[in-house]
Amino acid sequence: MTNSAPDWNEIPEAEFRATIRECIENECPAELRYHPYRFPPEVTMPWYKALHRRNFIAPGWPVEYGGMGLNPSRHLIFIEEMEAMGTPWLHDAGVRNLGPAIIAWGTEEQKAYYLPRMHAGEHIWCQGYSEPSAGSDLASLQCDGRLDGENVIINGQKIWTTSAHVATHMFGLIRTDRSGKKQEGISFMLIDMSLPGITVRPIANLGGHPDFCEVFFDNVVVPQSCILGEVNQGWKVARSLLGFERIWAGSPRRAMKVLRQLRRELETQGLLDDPLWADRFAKASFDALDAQDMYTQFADLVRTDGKVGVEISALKIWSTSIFQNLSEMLLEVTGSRSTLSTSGEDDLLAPYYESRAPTIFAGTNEVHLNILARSVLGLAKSE
Amino acid sequence: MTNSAPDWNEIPEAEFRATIRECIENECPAELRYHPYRFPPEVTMPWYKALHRRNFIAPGWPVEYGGMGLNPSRHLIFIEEMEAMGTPWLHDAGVRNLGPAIIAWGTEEQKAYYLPRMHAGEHIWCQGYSEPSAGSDLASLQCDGRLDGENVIINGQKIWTTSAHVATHMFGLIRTDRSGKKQEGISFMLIDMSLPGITVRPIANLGGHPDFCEVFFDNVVVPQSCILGEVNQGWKVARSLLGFERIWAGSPRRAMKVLRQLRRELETQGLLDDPLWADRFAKASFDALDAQDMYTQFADLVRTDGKVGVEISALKIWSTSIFQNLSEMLLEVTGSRSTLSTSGEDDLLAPYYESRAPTIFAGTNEVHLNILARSVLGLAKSE
Amino acid sequence: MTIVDPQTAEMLRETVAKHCERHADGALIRASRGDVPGALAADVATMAELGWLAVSVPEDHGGLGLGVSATGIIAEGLSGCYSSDPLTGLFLGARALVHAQESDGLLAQVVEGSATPVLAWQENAHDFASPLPATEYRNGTVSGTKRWVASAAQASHFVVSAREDGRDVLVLVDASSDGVSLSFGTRADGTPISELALTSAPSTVIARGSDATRALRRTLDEGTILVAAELMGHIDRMMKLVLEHLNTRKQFGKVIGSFQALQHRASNMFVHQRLTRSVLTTTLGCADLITDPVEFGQRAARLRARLNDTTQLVMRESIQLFGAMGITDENELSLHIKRCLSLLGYLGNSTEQRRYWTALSAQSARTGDTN
Amino acid sequence: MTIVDPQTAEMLRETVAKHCERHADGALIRASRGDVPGALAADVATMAELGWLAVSVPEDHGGLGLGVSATGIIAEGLSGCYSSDPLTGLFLGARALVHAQESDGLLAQVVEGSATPVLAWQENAHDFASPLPATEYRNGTVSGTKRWVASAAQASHFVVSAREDGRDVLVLVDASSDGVSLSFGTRADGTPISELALTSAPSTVIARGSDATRALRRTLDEGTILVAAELMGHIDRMMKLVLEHLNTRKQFGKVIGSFQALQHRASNMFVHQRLTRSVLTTTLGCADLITDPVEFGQRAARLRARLNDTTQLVMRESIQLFGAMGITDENELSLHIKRCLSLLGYLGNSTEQRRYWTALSAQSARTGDTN
Repeated sequence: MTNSAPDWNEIPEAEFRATIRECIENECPAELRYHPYRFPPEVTMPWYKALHRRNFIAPGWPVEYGGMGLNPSRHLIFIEEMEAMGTPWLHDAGVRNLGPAIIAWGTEEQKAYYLPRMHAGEHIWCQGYSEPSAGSDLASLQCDGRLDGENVIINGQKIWTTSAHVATHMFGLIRTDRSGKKQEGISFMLIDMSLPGITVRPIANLGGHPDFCEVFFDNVVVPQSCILGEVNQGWKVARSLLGFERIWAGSPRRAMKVLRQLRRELETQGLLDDPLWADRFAKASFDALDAQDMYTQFADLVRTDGKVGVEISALKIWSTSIFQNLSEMLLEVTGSRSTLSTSGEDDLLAPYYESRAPTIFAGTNEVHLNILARSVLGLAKSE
Repeated sequence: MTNSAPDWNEIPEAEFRATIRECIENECPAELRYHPYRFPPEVTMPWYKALHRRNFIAPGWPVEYGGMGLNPSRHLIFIEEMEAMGTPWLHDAGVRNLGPAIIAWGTEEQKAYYLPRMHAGEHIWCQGYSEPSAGSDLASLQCDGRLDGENVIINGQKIWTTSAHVATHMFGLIRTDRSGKKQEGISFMLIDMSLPGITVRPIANLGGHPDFCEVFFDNVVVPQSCILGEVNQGWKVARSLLGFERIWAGSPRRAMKVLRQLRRELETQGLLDDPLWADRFAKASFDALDAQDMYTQFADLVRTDGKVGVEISALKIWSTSIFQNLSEMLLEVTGSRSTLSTSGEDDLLAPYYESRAPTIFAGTNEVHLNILARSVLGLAKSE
Repeated sequence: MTIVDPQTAEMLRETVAKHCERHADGALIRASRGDVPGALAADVATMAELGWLAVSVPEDHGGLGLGVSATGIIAEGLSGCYSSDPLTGLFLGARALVHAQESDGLLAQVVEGSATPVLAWQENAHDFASPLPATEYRNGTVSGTKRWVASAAQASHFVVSAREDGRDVLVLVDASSDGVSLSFGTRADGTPISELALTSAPSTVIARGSDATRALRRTLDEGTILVAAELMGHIDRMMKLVLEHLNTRKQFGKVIGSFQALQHRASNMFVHQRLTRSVLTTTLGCADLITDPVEFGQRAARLRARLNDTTQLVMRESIQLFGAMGITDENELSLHIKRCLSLLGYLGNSTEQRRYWTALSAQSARTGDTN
Repeated sequence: MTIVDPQTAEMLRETVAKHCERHADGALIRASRGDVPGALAADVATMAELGWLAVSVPEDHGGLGLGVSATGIIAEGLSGCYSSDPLTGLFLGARALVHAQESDGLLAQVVEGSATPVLAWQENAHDFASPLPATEYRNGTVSGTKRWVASAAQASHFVVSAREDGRDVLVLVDASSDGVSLSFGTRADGTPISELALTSAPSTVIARGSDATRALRRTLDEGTILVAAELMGHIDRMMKLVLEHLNTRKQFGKVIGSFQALQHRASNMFVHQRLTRSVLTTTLGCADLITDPVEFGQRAARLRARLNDTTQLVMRESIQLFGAMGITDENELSLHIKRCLSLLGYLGNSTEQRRYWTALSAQSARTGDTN
């Protein structure tokens, strides 16, 4: 890691943007760009490695850990430039999601071991939360971890584990104590997927891609040093991480991507001046641009206060909903072409398929509506 | 009442329509037509009387009671012609709503006394169901009727009683027994509003008109012969009447009226060919015309089976919702003109105000959604 | 043309339901994606045997003399096989011949399944409201490219819309002729859809000028009604799956269908489903009797727009209410979703239907009547 | 121009809140409907005294040199009086002078409240996106009819948009001049709005050609932001009333706010409220610093469209969740509803804002940049 980087928050915006663009142009091959789905990690690894070399892989991390230390508005610009040039969706749950949690909760040993390896793309992480009977009601998870000397013996199952079939590691919630309330007795564990007793079954998603998996644990032995935070206190770690995840889950970047695709369509069809489509496009643009205003505000709050308030559910609900609306509008404007399965940049169905998951994952939008009603609006519990 | 009328269901449609139009042209003065709000009864009484004379006042009643005996499609045409020519909204809850209930449940004496008088406009009826603590939860009504020999002594209050300030009679639900379940012990009573102890306070609605009232009962003595159906069995009578009311409440006639106003606006502004407004207008038209298809089907079912299934809640929800949507679209298409309070046919705010009540009255749309979930979709009770 | 009587309707409904019970095969559909001809609800021989190809052929050609009212019942029912293919493709071909009053014996073969004409009319993605082919007919041959040709793999003939000296014509092309070449794309549901390249292909004119224009328009309007009928079937089936899910899936210790917020969502879906059913029933109950092209086109457009809109709503809400299960390819819901995605933009999406309806309104305003 | 600093902003907010606590008077508003000048949040003297008229006047004219960012705070707060009148009317007049760089001392009088110029720009119901006045200026007099002139009853002068030899001009007319006549209509909230008839009224040109065009455009865009800010206040207050109602009204033996279906409705309203608040905060936080007219116009248009759409949603849902109480004129909610109805179509409704935004996009595409 080089230490000679400029202060990315201080250099002029134009220069900052130019730096990112230069990096993409030189390091991200054209065949990786503007692809609607996620490539397998080996395909995108050269690009990942390049970001790693330049210390661009973890823009939100502090500089001392190889991050760029970007403030939220710069972070947004970073994402904006990446999206505008169609850089591929990476397997970066580690740097994006787990990294900040390790920085906050990890022991020095954990930091020293995990952070550089996820930074380098040597470890690919997946998140193991959901179980067949613990979806919206996550706290009722059952996947069993028996404390046994230095180790934890894991038995049970996870499901909807994104990218488990290509991950080297999983950060997961494991029930290590059944004596207390259901939020208690859960540990946040860092699990090597190559351990004996782990079986992964990919599940095809609507787009026909193996995006998420079932993961089965059969007497998997994990050392207790792989618990992040304290044993049985995993819920706390997971909740703190939810903050970051919810900012990410509420980002309008995916809606913005469809908006650009929509605009290209209208331009190609000569409909930008058609009063009907101009009105619909303006409305769609407002929906996405307004989401950006909201996103920036929440991101600013996170930076200022260091925490995300419950109001952020509103951002997640809005951004994921408009992603769906825009994907449906794209089908409408393309008429009979919308019925065809194609691939690459012209894939009109991909946004439709891709936009179905975000309203369900990271807490269904219905769960977030409950949260708002209870915690923000102060309405009485519904039972 | 004349008995020489043709069979209105059999004569050719064109002739039927012409007959109605002729009646309107000759009997309904221009100054009464295309008025957005309800006139006081004395203003519309000459027109009411004319309909009475021609036996056109109760189109849905059997011929033997002075009705036209119209089948649903003819009944729709009847309403369509009336609406198209802007005939005023009458105080006709009696003939429209109570009449069929008296025909179904009344004693010969009740039929002989009430039917001709409401037919002639001599009695003007209002419906007294809601109370301050019994809105959506109607069965919990408290207005007290103590059985006392031949009489019932009424004490308590009704609210949201449409037209109580101009009505001569109220058909109301009165609690005459408190020993059983809350749906039991209610009697359906026909109450003369001129009785001592009745006080009426009009409540101004959003449009500034005294459309509904509070009605207070202070030791009002009503003979038991004014109970329709059996004592304590009023819920059954009210439910049977709900069928008629729900067909009426689900009629798209009000949405159609706004659709026509919208069309006039677009025509005047030269926007019928504008791609944006043409698309919106087509969508609005589909919403209303589709509602007519649904309405006709339900009306047919009523005629065939003699009863309304619970599915009819769908019609009520749809027709009242699109009435609101159309009223909002009318504001949008009229730009700055929409901000002005005017009167008569050009009143742009009237549809907005008028469309707020139907989603609340005759069972809030939320109550109807509950009914559908429970009784049509078979979902489990929510507590 | 007459409207199907209740007894025949019921018989059709039962036959189709039985067929679906026996032949619905999600695994086969998944395995056949991208193949030609791909999974079918029934092959041509079976459809002929069941009498489904005879339904919309006039009696003097050996058919049943019914129309879209009866075929709509079959299309709706075949949603139980997750697709009605190749019913709609064959219907369009046969109806084009009927409306063009073609009479040299081909329709009799349609009834038997020995001739399978298919309509090739579309060239651009947004042709539905006002098709104006670039395909040219001259001196017995036709040249041009047609796209979104459904069931082309089954076609014995193509009924092709073209222009001759600036006027519409409908011509008949033998599928095995020189100058006829097919290529296949894949739809959202994995079934093929074709591009038909015609290079001086030998052809016979079956309708000219306003006769051709009228015949094509009526055929397309009927086709869009048929698609609407199939969509209704998918809506009902998606609703059924969702309600089953709501009544069985538990979270927070109770079935999720007991949560009032989800109940209202389901009820709202039902409101649209019920509305849509009314419009379909009304339309199928009168369509074949309507002779005025404006009235027919407007009814069809309004019906189809409603079906499309409700389908979109039910797809979106079904997936959401299913939760993570809803976004896998492994459940039954996904088969309906993908079929619907293949149909929504076929023969006119909602926006196109509204544009078409508006154009007809303007046309009718010019000639006097409205609505 | 500078952006209001947090301290000043807070001070303004508090002053306005205190003012509303003392002066909000629903009964007076109901009693004054149809009157001229009708109920006001504060009269001109009070507004001047509180410094509200000085806020947006440049410092070299004795003002505070702030702009729409600070005035927006006042407008939003005055929703606590159910209306901000005559703030917006006076703001528009003053800002037109500012942007026209009028400098003969009138702005100094604005600060004191001794001059109250009001903008008269609109002639037709849909002028917002591209106003093109029919009003004519020639040789020192102006003739034409202006409509939807807010706060005309308070006007000492009118800033009038007109055409001179086919070019835009802004002219100043003394309200007491010959040839100036006012008539009053009533808005949904019962307050007056005026038609201004000018018949060869003596007038002074304050800006010509592109200067006039630019000054008017900037003023209108600022005005629409101010309306947006007031709407935000009404949204928050309607939400507050609804939540109070949900937490107190009982049906079926429990507070209706405990019904999950209603909770989701309320939460959905909150999603829109929160989104809208973000857009407003972002806009007020940068508006006065934006010099590019395309960027400014697009920001203003997007903000206003969001405010209008959310207001419509919150009005509709508030009334519904209030039940029968929601459709009476007797509760506090109705005062906000009626004020919103008076504002939604003033200075551009959503459709007009989107059209304006689109036109700016096209303009910006022509000159190079997008968004």
